[in-house]
Amino acid sequence: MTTSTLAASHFDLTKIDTGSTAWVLASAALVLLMTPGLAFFYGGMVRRKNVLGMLMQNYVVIGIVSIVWVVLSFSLAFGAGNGFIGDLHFAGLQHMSEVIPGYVGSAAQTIPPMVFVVFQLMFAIITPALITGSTADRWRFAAFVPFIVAWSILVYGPVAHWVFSPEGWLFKLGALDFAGGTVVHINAGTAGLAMALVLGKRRGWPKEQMRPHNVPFVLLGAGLLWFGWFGFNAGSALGANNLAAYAFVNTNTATAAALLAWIAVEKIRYGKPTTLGAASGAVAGLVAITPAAGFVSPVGSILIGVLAGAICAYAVSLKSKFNFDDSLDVVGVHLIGGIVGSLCVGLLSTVATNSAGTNGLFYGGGLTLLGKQALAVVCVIAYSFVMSFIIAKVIGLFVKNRVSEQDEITGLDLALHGESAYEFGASGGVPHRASTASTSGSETSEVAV
Amino acid sequence: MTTSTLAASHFDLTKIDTGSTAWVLASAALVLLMTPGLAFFYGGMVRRKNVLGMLMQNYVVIGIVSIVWVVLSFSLAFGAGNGFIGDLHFAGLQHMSEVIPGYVGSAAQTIPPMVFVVFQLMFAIITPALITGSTADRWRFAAFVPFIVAWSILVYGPVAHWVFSPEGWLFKLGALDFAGGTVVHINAGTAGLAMALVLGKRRGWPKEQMRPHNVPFVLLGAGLLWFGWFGFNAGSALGANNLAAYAFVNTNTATAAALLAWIAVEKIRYGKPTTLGAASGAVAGLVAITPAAGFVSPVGSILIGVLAGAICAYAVSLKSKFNFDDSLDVVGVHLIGGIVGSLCVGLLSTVATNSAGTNGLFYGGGLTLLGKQALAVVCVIAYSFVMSFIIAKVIGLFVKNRVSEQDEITGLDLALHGESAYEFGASGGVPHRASTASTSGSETSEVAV
Amino acid sequence: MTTSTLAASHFDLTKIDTGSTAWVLASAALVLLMTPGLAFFYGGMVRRKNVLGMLMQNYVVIGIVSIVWVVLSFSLAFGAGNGFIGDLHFAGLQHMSEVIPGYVGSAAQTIPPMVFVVFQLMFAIITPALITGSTADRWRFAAFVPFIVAWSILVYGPVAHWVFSPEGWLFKLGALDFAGGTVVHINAGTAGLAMALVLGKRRGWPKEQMRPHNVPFVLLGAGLLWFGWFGFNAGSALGANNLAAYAFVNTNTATAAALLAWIAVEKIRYGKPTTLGAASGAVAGLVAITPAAGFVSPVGSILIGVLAGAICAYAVSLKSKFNFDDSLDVVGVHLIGGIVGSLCVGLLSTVATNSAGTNGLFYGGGLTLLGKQALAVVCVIAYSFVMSFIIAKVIGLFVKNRVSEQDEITGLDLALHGESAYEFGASGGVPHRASTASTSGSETSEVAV
Amino acid sequence: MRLVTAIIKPFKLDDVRAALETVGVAGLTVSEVQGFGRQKGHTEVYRGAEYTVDLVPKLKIEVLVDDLEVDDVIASVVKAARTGTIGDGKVWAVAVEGLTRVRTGERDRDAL
Amino acid sequence: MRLVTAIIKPFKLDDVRAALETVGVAGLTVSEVQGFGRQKGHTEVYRGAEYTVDLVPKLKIEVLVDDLEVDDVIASVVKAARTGTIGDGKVWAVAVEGLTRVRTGERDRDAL
Amino acid sequence: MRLVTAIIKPFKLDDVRAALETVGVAGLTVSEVQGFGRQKGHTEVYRGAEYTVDLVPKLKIEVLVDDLEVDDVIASVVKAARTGTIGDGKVWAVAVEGLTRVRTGERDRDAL
Ligand SMILES: Nc1ncnc2c1ncn2[C@@H]1O[C@H](COP(=O)(O)OP(=O)(O)O)[C@@H](O)[C@H]1O
Ligand SMILES: Nc1ncnc2c1ncn2[C@@H]1O[C@H](COP(=O)(O)OP(=O)(O)O)[C@@H](O)[C@H]1O
Ligand SMILES: Nc1ncnc2c1ncn2[C@@H]1O[C@H](COP(=O)(O)OP(=O)(O)O)[C@@H](O)[C@H]1O
Repeated sequence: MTTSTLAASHFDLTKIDTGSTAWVLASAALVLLMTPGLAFFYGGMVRRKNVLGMLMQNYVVIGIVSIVWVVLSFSLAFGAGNGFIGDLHFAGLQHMSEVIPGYVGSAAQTIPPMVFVVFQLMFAIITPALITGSTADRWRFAAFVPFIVAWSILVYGPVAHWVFSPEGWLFKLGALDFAGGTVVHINAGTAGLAMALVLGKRRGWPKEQMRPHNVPFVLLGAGLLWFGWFGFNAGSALGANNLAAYAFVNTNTATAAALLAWIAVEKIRYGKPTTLGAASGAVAGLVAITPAAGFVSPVGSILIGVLAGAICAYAVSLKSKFNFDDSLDVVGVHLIGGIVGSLCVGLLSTVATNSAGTNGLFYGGGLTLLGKQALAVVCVIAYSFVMSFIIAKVIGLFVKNRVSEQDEITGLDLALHGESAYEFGASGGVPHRASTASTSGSETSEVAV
Repeated sequence: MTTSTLAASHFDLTKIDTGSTAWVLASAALVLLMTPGLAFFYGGMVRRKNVLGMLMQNYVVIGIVSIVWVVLSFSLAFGAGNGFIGDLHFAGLQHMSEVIPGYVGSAAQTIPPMVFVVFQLMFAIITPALITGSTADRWRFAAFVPFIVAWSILVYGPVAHWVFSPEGWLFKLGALDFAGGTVVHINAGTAGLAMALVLGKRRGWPKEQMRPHNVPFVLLGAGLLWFGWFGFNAGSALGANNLAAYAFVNTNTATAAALLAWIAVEKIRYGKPTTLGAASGAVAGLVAITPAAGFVSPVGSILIGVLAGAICAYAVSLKSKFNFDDSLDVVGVHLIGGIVGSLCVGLLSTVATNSAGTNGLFYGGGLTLLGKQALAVVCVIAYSFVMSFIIAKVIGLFVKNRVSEQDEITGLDLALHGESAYEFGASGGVPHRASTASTSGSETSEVAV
Repeated sequence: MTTSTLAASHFDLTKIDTGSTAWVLASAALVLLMTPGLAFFYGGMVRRKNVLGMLMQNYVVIGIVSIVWVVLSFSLAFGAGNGFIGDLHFAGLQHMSEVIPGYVGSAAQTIPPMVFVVFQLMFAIITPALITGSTADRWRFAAFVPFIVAWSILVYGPVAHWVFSPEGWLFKLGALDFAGGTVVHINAGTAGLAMALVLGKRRGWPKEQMRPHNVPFVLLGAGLLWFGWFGFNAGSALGANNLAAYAFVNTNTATAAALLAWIAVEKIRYGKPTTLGAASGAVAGLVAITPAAGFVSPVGSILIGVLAGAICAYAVSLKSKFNFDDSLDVVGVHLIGGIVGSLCVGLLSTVATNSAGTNGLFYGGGLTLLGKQALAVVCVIAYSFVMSFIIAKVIGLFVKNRVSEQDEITGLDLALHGESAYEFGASGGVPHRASTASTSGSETSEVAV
Repeated sequence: MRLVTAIIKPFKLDDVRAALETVGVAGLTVSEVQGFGRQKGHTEVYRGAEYTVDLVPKLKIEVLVDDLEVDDVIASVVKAARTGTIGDGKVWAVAVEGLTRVRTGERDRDAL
Repeated sequence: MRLVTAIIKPFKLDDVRAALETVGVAGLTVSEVQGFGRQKGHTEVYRGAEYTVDLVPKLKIEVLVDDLEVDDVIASVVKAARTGTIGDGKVWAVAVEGLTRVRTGERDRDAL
Repeated sequence: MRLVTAIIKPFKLDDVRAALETVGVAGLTVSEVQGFGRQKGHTEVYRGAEYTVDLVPKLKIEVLVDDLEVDDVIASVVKAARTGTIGDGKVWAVAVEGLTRVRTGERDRDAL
């Protein structure tokens, strides 16, 4: 039957599996939490004067993408269309009583289409949010907002269609991406690279080392990311089943292995394992296992984790070598980690874990799958880089992409948002006179007499 | 059949839907997390010297209401009784093997009654917790505790019965409140207004502007609230089904729209969008969609979000105009946002989303539903205001409702709880001599020699 | 049929209950979050210079145990083996298509074995993490890592086997532990005591009082723990059913009661209820209800909560009396709380809540159950104490268990991990010259000119 | 030139600033300090452990003034900072040489 | 001996330190202060409530020097701290007696 | 009157306070400062980026004393603050005029 007839076929709600629906709903909530988690992971790493700017960008991404997705980009990603982009059949979430194109036969969904919509939305949110790490402390908010809108439509939508939609050309080709190694991490990592180049280096980098202002926030974010990622990966099984269980176990195992690998590298290179390194290693592991979670064995996931943790621990030094200011290492962790994971699928994928998958090189599948994985990686990198670059340049024609030097010195919090993050001082802070303040001390007391 | 026979009928546990049970259990956990989330949303907004006072009130509310609910107020809310208040049949959670009155026929629950008890408990917890925002920095703990006990029994219980229980008069009338626009937000917002009036203004307000001491905490709280709210709204479908999916999508969409609307208003009024505004807008959207989540379409939810975000962004200025110190804008966000949402149900409700619902004005349902919604709003406001006021005044006969001026200057943390929130100083803090400290430096070292 | 044949029997995946699978998967995620929650609960209590050291230990525990569990200790805990320890049948997660030994007949699992593996993993993670509270500020990281590896294998694995595995001798004896009162809390509390003795007191303790550096973090951690604990206890029903609902309600009720009891004791003893006390009481309640959640009635859970809150509020003073530095009260809260809960099962257990349980003393069950509970408590304490002590001493032969005096003065963050947690100062901090910094001010600006 | 230094209660800052403006003082420098003296500190309790904080938060205000103005300035600060309760603080002056405005290099009076 | 005190813009710290090294100053003490003067502060807005911060973050640098070096030190600090914009700050000196190095008890010049 | 100022290692505060009490000093003012001198700072590493902190946390203690007591006070502070390791700090005195107690207006000795 043809795509169109597929698209037209009615989804029988009486056939849904409530257990699977419960799990994917819970997973969608978990993945939503990842973006605030990311905001703190990043926000703790920037200097104190820029923390609100970082939080703002991430929360606003949730706002923007949530609207764009229901209005347009869900349909571009999962509408039938052609192999490269979906159609507008589902724009504004019309026709949600129909089967989502391609999910037929053994791939038929057992959850209401609306659950799939909102679960996939959360992926569309976190992907552009990841970019904000490479551009920290200098992206003008007025340029950031249109970029996110355009990028969600022109980059995320199509790439998600290629890889995730059964109608997409990479999906049909047989490239495997369980939860978004290419669509989410390589895509965002590449866009992060492009934006780091477009915006240029932070003032003072690398001469001035910019120390994280709140490392506990980084760990808090990492903890929320780890937690949410179970929804991201195990939820991608789209059901409460054994595959979800494997994805869950693999996700946790790879993350643990990567955490240990990263701090081991630090111990060797610098003599001390760091808390920031532990958090970074965990995220690197989560990134790398994302495309593989539902295809490899637990032992395979350990291997992926060790590779990702160790390689990324070195990769974060690339920016100094090549002198581009990927401020919070989106390239080093998400692009590199995503590549490691996507290629490892070509090596470690086994039908023993997922009968719908393919065996990789180490399981007698030969080089075919590895080749497809490599092709997917290359295509997503190329498309994402070029498009991100173009979008930023076009926006640059209308508004400056980068904040003024003065605003950068002042910090984004005050310069762009008119706020300061903390009121902390040895004695609880020097009391400030309010614009309308009287001069009566009794009305401006801040500290006990 | 009569209420009594209903109340008597045995609930057949073998008929429960495990998927729905899983989803509502998960939702209950999500809603529990909202109160700590709220504690940080509020706690970050107060001055440093009052943050623990705020956290304390919120955590203690969880403690108090959790006990009151199982002992008494669940039965008042969902026991058969009459249209105005339930009976004591379920007091102490007796008879939990029976069907909860009114949930019969097409409304029959597919989850164990105990799951319903604990899910509804979480609503009973967060409602009084919301009040603490309007009363920040001045409510005496010794007066706060009895207020919460009394309010849970005398205000929350009855109002929940009217609106949520199939035995309640507003429910029977046909007023629609999917997850608590009236019961939770209007109810708490009104009580917040009453308490702000009873307690009076914070010392120095409005002359002295009191700046949030920790804006990242506000964002953390907003993130946890957003996350937990999926349980609040989508869990209110009481099942893992298509309705839950719509409630989930609508919740997220309205929240996103409100976030963007609020910062857009800020951009227009003050030239800069703020992080606090983004967090506030998100909460305003969550509030407004609460009564509507399971009745409107995704497009309708965008409209509700935009209205809530924009209206509340203006509403927070009312307190200056009318000169009442609703410290953290419980009125501006929860009362106003709750009214916006509840009335919008009368306009945008559609049976296409919820066959058990009614069409609103824009869907050919005429003014009937809108009228019922308005009636529900008015009745809840009136009852909540009068009762909250009376409860506070009666408590005032025994203990002072407000802290002493000295304690207010000192701050609640130190004055009421004998603690200070942070030990931060440029050099890690001046080391303090402990009560029992020797004078040997080696025993009081705080910083590397 | 014999254990071996059991172990050999194939698990029929087509018979799984998706709702139960969804709930246990969600629960596993919730329990994972508890360890980051614990990290903040503890991290906020230590001095500023040691917060990263604390976070690091907790996150690294997640890393280590996640690997050890899949490779070895799951099999030791749940493999058939004998009554004292499991075999290596499941090492490396082989044979996961088989039924886990002992879960047959009415105890047959309705979730995929892999779900059980990962759910139980989360318990194996948080247990050693709990130890870090008693050893705060002085445990050498190089000694901590091997200790956790060895302890997971030699202590957690066997004890979990005794109590949780249907093949374990205490399980077969009929001792009841719903979610880990003995396996998790008494076990960790005892190990904490042993380690506090091995490491000795913090420099300056008790003369120098060490004040929590960030009380809001303590509350944040407590909130995340409370949230995650629903997965811990209600998830232990291994299904989305009425038993899970009771465990959920009991968990929340006991926690609330303990929170109120603890601050009531503070009010009486010191005149002021504290925020730290509220958080501590909540955790004490969570600990005590853990073994009982699925065996007692809601009214029974109130009793357990009150006892745990009040007793632990006094128990935290024991360390001063007996002069051992259980820095963050792992003994006072987890060991004592665990004992309270485990013994209360012997009093309050009722088949009305759990038909698979036994009636306790107050329900006509006589002293039998209480005796078994007491035996389980004693055996776990004895084994855990001796083994923990031996492991630490053996490690001590190769590396020092305790940091140097100089490192302790400097603080773990800087001394062990080369980091500092916060960059806070009245004016956003004195800008520091970076190792490679030029002397051009324009490149080292930290604050607006 | 003289440098007048005052240790005051933090919430008195605005009063002192206002008073200084009335006697024509254009600028000042504030720092957060902690004081020890007659004024008692406070006690905190964490899980039963008493914790005495005997240092009290204060603000230190430094004002560069012309020699002739010293007495007026001290007097006005004393007046503005006074609450009459223990812990109000101290004020004193120190002789200053070579005062220079960084921006212009102006010296002494002109540097104010 | 003299104590040279400078109020400067925080981001100028490294320049000033570098300049002081060139004139042979071995050590200094820095503290975070907030200044009030010609330089404007800034305004923040929270939920529509305006909040004016008119104190500006500054750093206070204290340098103990030999009497003979005072002028050089002041001059080099002024030079290094200057941006030419309002708020660059002040520098001044005060006479010091009995300077002692805690570690050795050395006095005056030897204490530097 | 004299103002004795001491830069010390933070953990020495209690020793110094105790020593001052023994020589009859009733009060003092403490501020957190950061010092640069012979004592080395430390290095931190974040994702491989080295970060050198060469400022060392110190406390600054200011004590107003009667002229006659200056030497005793300096001596006792030096004694109490000494660890014998680099970075112990400095102590010095400055002449003070017009010391006034805000609460009472008492001057000089009476203001202590
Ligand atoms: N001898 C002193 N040297 C320096 N500062 C002092 C001295 N005595 C008091 N102070 C400062 O003045 C503040 C107020 O002094 P205190 O004795 O408490 O009250 P009062 O000024 O009313 O006598 C103290 O907190 C401290 O900062
Ligand atoms: N009279 C004064 N006494 C003490 N400090 C002063 C005085 N005037 C200015 N300052 C300090 O110098 C800083 C810069 O002064 P300001 O008047 O803003 O600019 P400029 O030094 O360029 O004239 C102020 O922020 C304050 O810290
Ligand atoms: N010339 C100076 N001017 C002002 N403060 C100084 C000077 N030299 C040293 N200090 C202060 O004294 C502290 C200790 O000095 P340092 O040279 O490190 O050790 P020591 O005092 O043992 O020689 C420094 O951290 C700094 O705060």
